[in-house]
Amino acid sequence: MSRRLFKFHGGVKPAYNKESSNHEQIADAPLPAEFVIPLHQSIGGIPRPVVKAGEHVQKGQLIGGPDGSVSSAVHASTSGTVKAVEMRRMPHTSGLSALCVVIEPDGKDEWIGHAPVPWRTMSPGEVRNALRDAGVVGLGGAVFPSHLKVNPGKEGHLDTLVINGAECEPFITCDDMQMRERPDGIIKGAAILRDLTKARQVLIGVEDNKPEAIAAMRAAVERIGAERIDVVAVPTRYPAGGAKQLIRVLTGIEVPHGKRSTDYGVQCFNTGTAHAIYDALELGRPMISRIVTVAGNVERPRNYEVRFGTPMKDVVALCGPKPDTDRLIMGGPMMGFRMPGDEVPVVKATNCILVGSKVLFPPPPPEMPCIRCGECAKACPADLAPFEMYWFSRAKIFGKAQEYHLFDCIECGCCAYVCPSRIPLVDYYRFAKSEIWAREQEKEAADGARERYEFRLAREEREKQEKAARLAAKAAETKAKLAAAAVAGAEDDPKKALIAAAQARAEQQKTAAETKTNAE
Amino acid sequence: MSVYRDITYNSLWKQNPILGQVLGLCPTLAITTSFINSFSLGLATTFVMAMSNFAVSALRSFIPFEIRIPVFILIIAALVTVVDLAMNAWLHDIYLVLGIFIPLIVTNCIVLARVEAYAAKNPVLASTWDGAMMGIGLTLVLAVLGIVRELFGQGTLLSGIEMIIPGTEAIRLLPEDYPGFLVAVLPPGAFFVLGLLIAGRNWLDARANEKARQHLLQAQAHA
Amino acid sequence: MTSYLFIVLGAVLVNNVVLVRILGLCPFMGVSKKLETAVGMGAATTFVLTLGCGTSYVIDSWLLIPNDLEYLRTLAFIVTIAAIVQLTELVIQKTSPMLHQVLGIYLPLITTNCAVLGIPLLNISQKHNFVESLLFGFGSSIGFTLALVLFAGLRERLDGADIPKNFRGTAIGFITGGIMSLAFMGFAGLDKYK
Amino acid sequence: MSEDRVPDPLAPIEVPPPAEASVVRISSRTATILLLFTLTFTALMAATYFATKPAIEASARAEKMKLIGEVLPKSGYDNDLLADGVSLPPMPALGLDDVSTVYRARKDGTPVAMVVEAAAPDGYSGRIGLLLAIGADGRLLAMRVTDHRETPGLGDYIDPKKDKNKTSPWIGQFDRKGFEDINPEQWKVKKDGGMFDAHVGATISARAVTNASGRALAWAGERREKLFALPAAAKFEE
Amino acid sequence: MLNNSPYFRQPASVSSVMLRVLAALIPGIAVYVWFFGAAILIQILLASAAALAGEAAMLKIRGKPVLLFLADGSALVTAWLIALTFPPIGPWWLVVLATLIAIVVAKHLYGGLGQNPFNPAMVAFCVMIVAYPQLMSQWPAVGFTDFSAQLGAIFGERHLDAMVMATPLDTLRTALHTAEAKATVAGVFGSNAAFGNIGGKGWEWVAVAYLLGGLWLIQQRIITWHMPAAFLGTLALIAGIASTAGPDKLAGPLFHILTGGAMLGAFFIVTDPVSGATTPKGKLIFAAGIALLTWIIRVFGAYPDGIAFATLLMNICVPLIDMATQPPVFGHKNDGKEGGKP
Amino acid sequence: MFSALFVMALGAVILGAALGYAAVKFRVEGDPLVEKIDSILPQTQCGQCGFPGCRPYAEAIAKGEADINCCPPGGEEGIKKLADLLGREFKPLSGEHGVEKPKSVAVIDENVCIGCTLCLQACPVDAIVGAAKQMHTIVAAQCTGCELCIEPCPVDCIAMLPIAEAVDNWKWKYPVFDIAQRRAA
Ligand SMILES: Cc1cc2nc3c(=O)[nH]c(=O)nc-3n(C[C@H](O)[C@H](O)[C@H](O)COP(=O)(O)O)c2cc1C
Ligand SMILES: Cc1cc2nc3c(=O)[nH]c(=O)nc-3n(C[C@H](O)[C@H](O)[C@H](O)COP(=O)(O)O)c2cc1C
Ligand SMILES: Cc1cc2nc3c(=O)[nH]c(=O)nc-3n(C[C@H](O)[C@H](O)[C@H](O)COP(=O)(O)O)c2cc1C
Ligand SMILES: Cc1cc2nc3c(=O)[nH]c(=O)nc-3n(C[C@H](O)[C@H](O)[C@H](O)CO)c2cc1C
Ligand code: SF4
Ligand code: SF4
Ligand code: SF4
Ligand code: SF4
Ligand code: FES
Repeated sequence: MSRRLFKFHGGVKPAYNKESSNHEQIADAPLPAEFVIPLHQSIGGIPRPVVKAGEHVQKGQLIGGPDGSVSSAVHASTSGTVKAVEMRRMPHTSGLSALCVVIEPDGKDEWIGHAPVPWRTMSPGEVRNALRDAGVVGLGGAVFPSHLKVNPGKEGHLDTLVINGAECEPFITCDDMQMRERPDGIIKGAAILRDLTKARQVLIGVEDNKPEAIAAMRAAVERIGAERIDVVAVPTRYPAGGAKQLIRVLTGIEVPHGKRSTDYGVQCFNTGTAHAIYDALELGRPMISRIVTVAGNVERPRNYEVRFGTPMKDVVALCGPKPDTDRLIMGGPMMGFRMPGDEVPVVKATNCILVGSKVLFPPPPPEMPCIRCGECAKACPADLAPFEMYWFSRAKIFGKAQEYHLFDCIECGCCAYVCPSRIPLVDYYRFAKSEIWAREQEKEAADGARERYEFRLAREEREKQEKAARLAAKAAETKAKLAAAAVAGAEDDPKKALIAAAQARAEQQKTAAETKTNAE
Repeated sequence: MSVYRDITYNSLWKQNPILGQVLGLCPTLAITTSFINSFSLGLATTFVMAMSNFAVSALRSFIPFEIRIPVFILIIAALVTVVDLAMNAWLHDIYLVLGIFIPLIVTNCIVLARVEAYAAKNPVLASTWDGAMMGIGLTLVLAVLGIVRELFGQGTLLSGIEMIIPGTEAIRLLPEDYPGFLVAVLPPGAFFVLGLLIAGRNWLDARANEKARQHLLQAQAHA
Repeated sequence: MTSYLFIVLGAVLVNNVVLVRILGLCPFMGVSKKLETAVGMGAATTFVLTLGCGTSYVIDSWLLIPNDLEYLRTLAFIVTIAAIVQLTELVIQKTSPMLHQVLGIYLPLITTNCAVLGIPLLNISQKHNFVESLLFGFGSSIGFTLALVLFAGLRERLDGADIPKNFRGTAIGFITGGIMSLAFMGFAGLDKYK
Repeated sequence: MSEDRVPDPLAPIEVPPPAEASVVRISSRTATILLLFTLTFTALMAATYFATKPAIEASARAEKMKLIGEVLPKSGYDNDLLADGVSLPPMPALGLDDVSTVYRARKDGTPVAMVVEAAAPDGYSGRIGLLLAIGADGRLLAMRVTDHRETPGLGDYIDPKKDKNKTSPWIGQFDRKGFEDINPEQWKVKKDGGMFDAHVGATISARAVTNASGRALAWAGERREKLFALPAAAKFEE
Repeated sequence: MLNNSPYFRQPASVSSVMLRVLAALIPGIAVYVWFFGAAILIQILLASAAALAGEAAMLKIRGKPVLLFLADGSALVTAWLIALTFPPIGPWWLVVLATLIAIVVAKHLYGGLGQNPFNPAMVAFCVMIVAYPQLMSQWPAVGFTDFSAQLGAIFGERHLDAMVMATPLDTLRTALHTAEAKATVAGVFGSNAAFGNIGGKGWEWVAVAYLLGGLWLIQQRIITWHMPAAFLGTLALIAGIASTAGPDKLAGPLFHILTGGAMLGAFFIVTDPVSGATTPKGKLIFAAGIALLTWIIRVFGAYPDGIAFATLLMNICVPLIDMATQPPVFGHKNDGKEGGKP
Repeated sequence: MFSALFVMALGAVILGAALGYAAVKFRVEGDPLVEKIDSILPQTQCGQCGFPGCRPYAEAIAKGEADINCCPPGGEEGIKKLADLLGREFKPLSGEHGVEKPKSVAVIDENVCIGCTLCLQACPVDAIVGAAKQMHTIVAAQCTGCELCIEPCPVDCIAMLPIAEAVDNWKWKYPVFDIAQRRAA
């Protein structure tokens, strides 16, 4: 039982605040008046809408077809009528809009026909397509299309498959409750993943502050008789749930930034994702809902099974938001994103709706200059030098910031959490990263423009030369003609011949000049 | 005529060798411990600059491109040697104080820079004027540095004047018991004062720019 | 042997060319904006200065002194150094294009570094023999490189600082140079043990 | 350098390709032009040199005489001091590790004083160079510091130019002192039990100068006769 | 405008850090007053007033929120350290001028708190010892605690002969390295009133009090052990080796760490987070470098205590030290070959 | 005097020959600096710098004939990079050449366009497609926003539209806390 665990550098121990929402069972959120289902809910290509306004759809019907392999399908969350396919505000800090399918439920909630997928007999490619079409994406937060991760790696088999049940962010208990109440689905999903990735072992990492979940999961493993699946309690320290950190804790392997974890023989899925994969393959159900924790400034914090597209305010209303509520946060207090309003829909990335207030999350005291105290470096789980990245990001010297491995930063927020100068460090990193990306794009565009410009110059040059050649040929022709005429005419009128000769000379000079100017 | 005005403005302010181009720093920092030192080296450099610009400009059509740098250096070095010998002969005390920095006028980048950037392309009179004005621009900064450092360091002005005009004496500007701020006359002081001078110039420039912008805005508002 | 060590250490630390002797300041201020270029400039200067000290010693004691031509020193030295710079460039270009890429752009700048003339002249005034001249030249150029590289490191960091507008760039560079020079004064007195 | 002009005698003779030929031509052209410039400007320098030579020599003499004049007034002697020197080998007793010259002043042919260089190796910041005028009677007539690196504003009062007390500078207390007045045991700073003052907080410099002057005086006193007797330009040997 | 994640933070602030540094200095100051009188308190007041005034003026000129930054307390730390490293009976303008140089030149010209590459207090110390070597080396004799005389020295006519005394470091160097060099370490110790049991009389106890304050800072996690340990360890090691090799001429390790500014430096000066190295390895190199240079300057150099110069010299090296000692980032340990497989 | 002339003459001959030789033998071809400068310029090809395109401007900078602050599309950012590359001091964008504008693309009002192909000929980067007498469109992804097509259009159907912010190209803003908050604390 006592497995050797490893440590990751840094990390913090914020107040967990999980007790409030993990007492009551997961409840189903009721149907809202309308669903606003964004098409772009995962990393990668934006799904194309395949329904039109006025069309009737059934629950689980495809409404957004995946665009290429790095993309994932989107389905109707209930049966009803498509009211519109239009731009709606996204659950995104920017508050910008994107294309959404708006569905008015008919209240019948009728499933479209679905059947288990015979994944055992299918080729890996077909399984991947099935997962993509079922819209299965990572529920741990990154919403990366899962079908791309179901991959045994270069060697044809994985060493360790990690199932991430750490749930290290304060307030969030959706994985905890799912593990307590629905462990069988998770274990079965893990077993499917084990077989698909040909993993030698499956380790389910759960932070040791969730003893009930651990017990339930272990019991489920026993009950199902799953082989090579082990539930491991890991020490509670934020961000133990970061994929890299959890892999490190469980296996000792550190997957560097920019490398695929399968190259190191490991892969990591969230517990919810494992469950969704079970649903998709064994039950044939596409992903249309997830468990969402509603916590923070509400009277009755609780977990709900929420269909995607449900406006957040409807979910929050179930829990009795307190009057001084001033914002909704999607995700936890360490990494969550502030929502532009409360009408934005729950999406696949919504593991938690954290209801905030000035009292609960007071505005940060004024930012002071960094005193290079090094606290942030001590706390950084990616072993970075946050203050150096900050120093150069703030001064917009992005090259230097990148030299300090800006892109290895997982934006966990530990550095900002400990900083005595209360610098919003992560904001600086986000700013720097998006500037660098924009710049790379600009650079690419500039390179393309240069190429096309040079191509155009070359083409113009060629055309000029061709024209010059044509003109020269024409001139030669005229000259010959005139000469012939002159010779012919000279016999009867020498004066005429002279004029003709002069004309020919002038013509010749003109064309020559033209040729020259054109060539220049 | 405006060519000469431009040269003058450029040399003394806009492209001032030290404040604008940040060249010719070594003598600027090393010998400006007193006004007299600064001023003498400034004049020596001015002489070399004017003469070398004159010589190069006059001879520019005979100098092949590929050996222009050696020829320039040759001309400058010859002129510097002339100055060196002359000061040794007739201003021996100052010669001893300025020491190695007289021969080093040769490598003072500003001399070569002016020769190459201006004298090699322009007529004799303008080139000579440019050399002289650049030299004076340099001398002015040297002099200011010398005055400030001498004043803070020793509380005097014109110390060492007896080397040039025997029998005269330095003027004491600060009271006798002023505890000289020694750092001012040591190398760090040179750096500090020059840094402050450059910042001061930046400030003046920024103010002028701001004024010009205000004018422009007002003009635009009127239009 | 130890006296040789003292010459080198003295030239590097106690009488650092840039910070104490105040020579070679234009490249010190001009080529110190990036660490990379500072290292390149330092390497190029080290090569030329060491070689220049050796050659100018030979020229001085074999050509000039025997013929009573000390007054030609300035000219002879600077011309020699210019030649060394040119030839170095030539040789490097031919033998190692790699090195040429690194040092190439700095070589022409060296002729107007007054340290390359100043150090040979100091060699003469301090009556160094041939080996001492070489070591003094080497030590001085290491001192130059050290100062330049450290300064460049500081400036790269200062690029990110919230420096008052009028002080940005050259002005704060001089203030920093001044504090560096002040710090090097701490070595004062160490050379009395020579 | 121009390899093509110095052919390797063992190499087979080749007809150079045309490009090489132009190299030779251009090389010789540039060489000629550079030569002309060099000759012109060297001539300029040489001319200046010869024109200024007498003045430079005169000012070097004047400088030396000025220094000597500070310790030995011109009125005290009538010979050509600089011509009446004896060269000394490196003399550790005087703190000198290089050759030096002792000049002798005479009035009407009789020796009146000699001017001796000395050095104190143990100043606060190293060597302090001294110039002493020692009378024919063995007294120290006057002393000056010729070069030093004592802390400005603290130890540099040993140089009367830097001494804040202009009316009676510190170094003046040595004027006309001899071992008759102060016995060698007491030729020290007061802090060490001697007779000479030193500025509080900067005894080291004073101590170094005092001790060095004592040693120099003792050395010169013992060899007085011999030093005056040697012919001009002779070499002194112990 | 509302902030982005993280939405809650550990309760820590710059001012609490700085205030605790000041608190840690108090035991040292108390012992200082016990042995050398209350003059030091006057100097601390002078320095603090100058620092606050200078800081406020510069903040105003630079258009920064004045009260917010004044409250951070860093200027007070600088001021106190200047006062504690300067002779307590120096004229009033000495410490005021020094503090202004520290705050205006060394701190605000570089952009203020957190941006200065050099330790402001040490810049001030170096400028002043170079500018006024005499004033900077007039240290009071032990037991001379007459407050009115001290006040006189600070504000009025300076009749110092009775109260000043060369400090142990100076006495030792003067006796051993500049004169005829007959004296020995033991001889000097025995004969001179400035010496106590190990270091300077009185000073050794001040040093012990600084040590206690410093240990408290480590316990408070404001400084890490790296720098004090590396500094004191290296200083003791070099002094130990040297004094074993030449016991007559070179003082031992205990003397070196208990004299001059060593203990104050180890815990309060070398540890300045802003101007010092930041990586764990870099901290060790930085502090050890200061120790080495301090010893060299103390024993062979022209200035009495080398800590200030050594600190500045190592400050110069900080960017390069930091660059060279960046710890490997996640996944790039073990040369990155195995992706950090243990 | 003669020894002086002789010694220096010797040096001159050797040096002159060597330099002449080197000058011919080792002439530097091509200028890598131009490439580096060109790669920093935004390739808008708008000519606002006073040169016919980015490359000519790059060449002028390399030769020292043009200042580094003449390219409005490159903006402060570009000037900073040039200053870094060339080791010069940063200076703000020179007003004579225009001001930094938000990046835009040209859009043709397809109802008005008469298909005259004049804009097509003006576009330096071939971002306009269409044939004679047919409606033209602009490939937004390829348009550099140089505005060169606006002038030639006889019916004024081309307009510049700033590139709209969308969720994918949205950038995190520079973190600034408002003064009120600072003052409050
Ligand atoms: C700082 C940080 C903390 C995270 N915490 C968790 C967590 O507690 N639980 C979790 O499942 N995923 C967490 N993630 C996401 C994981 O890194 C990873 O994306 C996920 O486990 C992969 O599984 P998925 O693709 O199935 O979502 C965290 C990520 C970061 C960067
Ligand atoms: C920076 C500094 C420079 C000093 N320079 C000198 C000096 O040049 N000459 C000198 O005699 N003492 C100098 N001292 C003082 C000596 O250290 C020592 O205190 C003094 O010589 C002892 O003299 P006292 O016995 O009269 O107090 C200096 C001290 C310091 C701090
Ligand atoms: C950082 C630093 C801290 C210092 N702290 C003390 C101290 O606590 N006690 C003390 O006597 N001197 C202290 N000094 C001053 C030196 O120790 C003092 O100058 C030295 O003991 C020599 O004295 P002198 O100037 O009389 O030669 C400190 C110096 C520095 C640079
Ligand atoms: C542990 C610690 C040590 C400090 N040491 C110094 C110091 O030696 N000198 C100083 O001027 N400020 C010191 N400060 C204060 C502050 O960091 C310093 O003024 C900054 O350099 C100002 O930017 C210290 C602060 C702390 C927390
Ligand atoms: S914790 Fe904050 S103040 Fe400390 S080093 Fe990091 S960013 Fe700077
Ligand atoms: S947000 Fe980035 S820099 Fe900060 S602690 Fe997390 S990984 Fe490190
Ligand atoms: S202004 Fe800039 S973008 Fe426009 S052509 Fe010139 S360099 Fe290119
Ligand atoms: S379409 Fe118009 S604005 Fe766009 S690149 Fe072409 S010419 Fe320039
Ligand atoms: S003047 Fe010395 S390097 Fe320019």
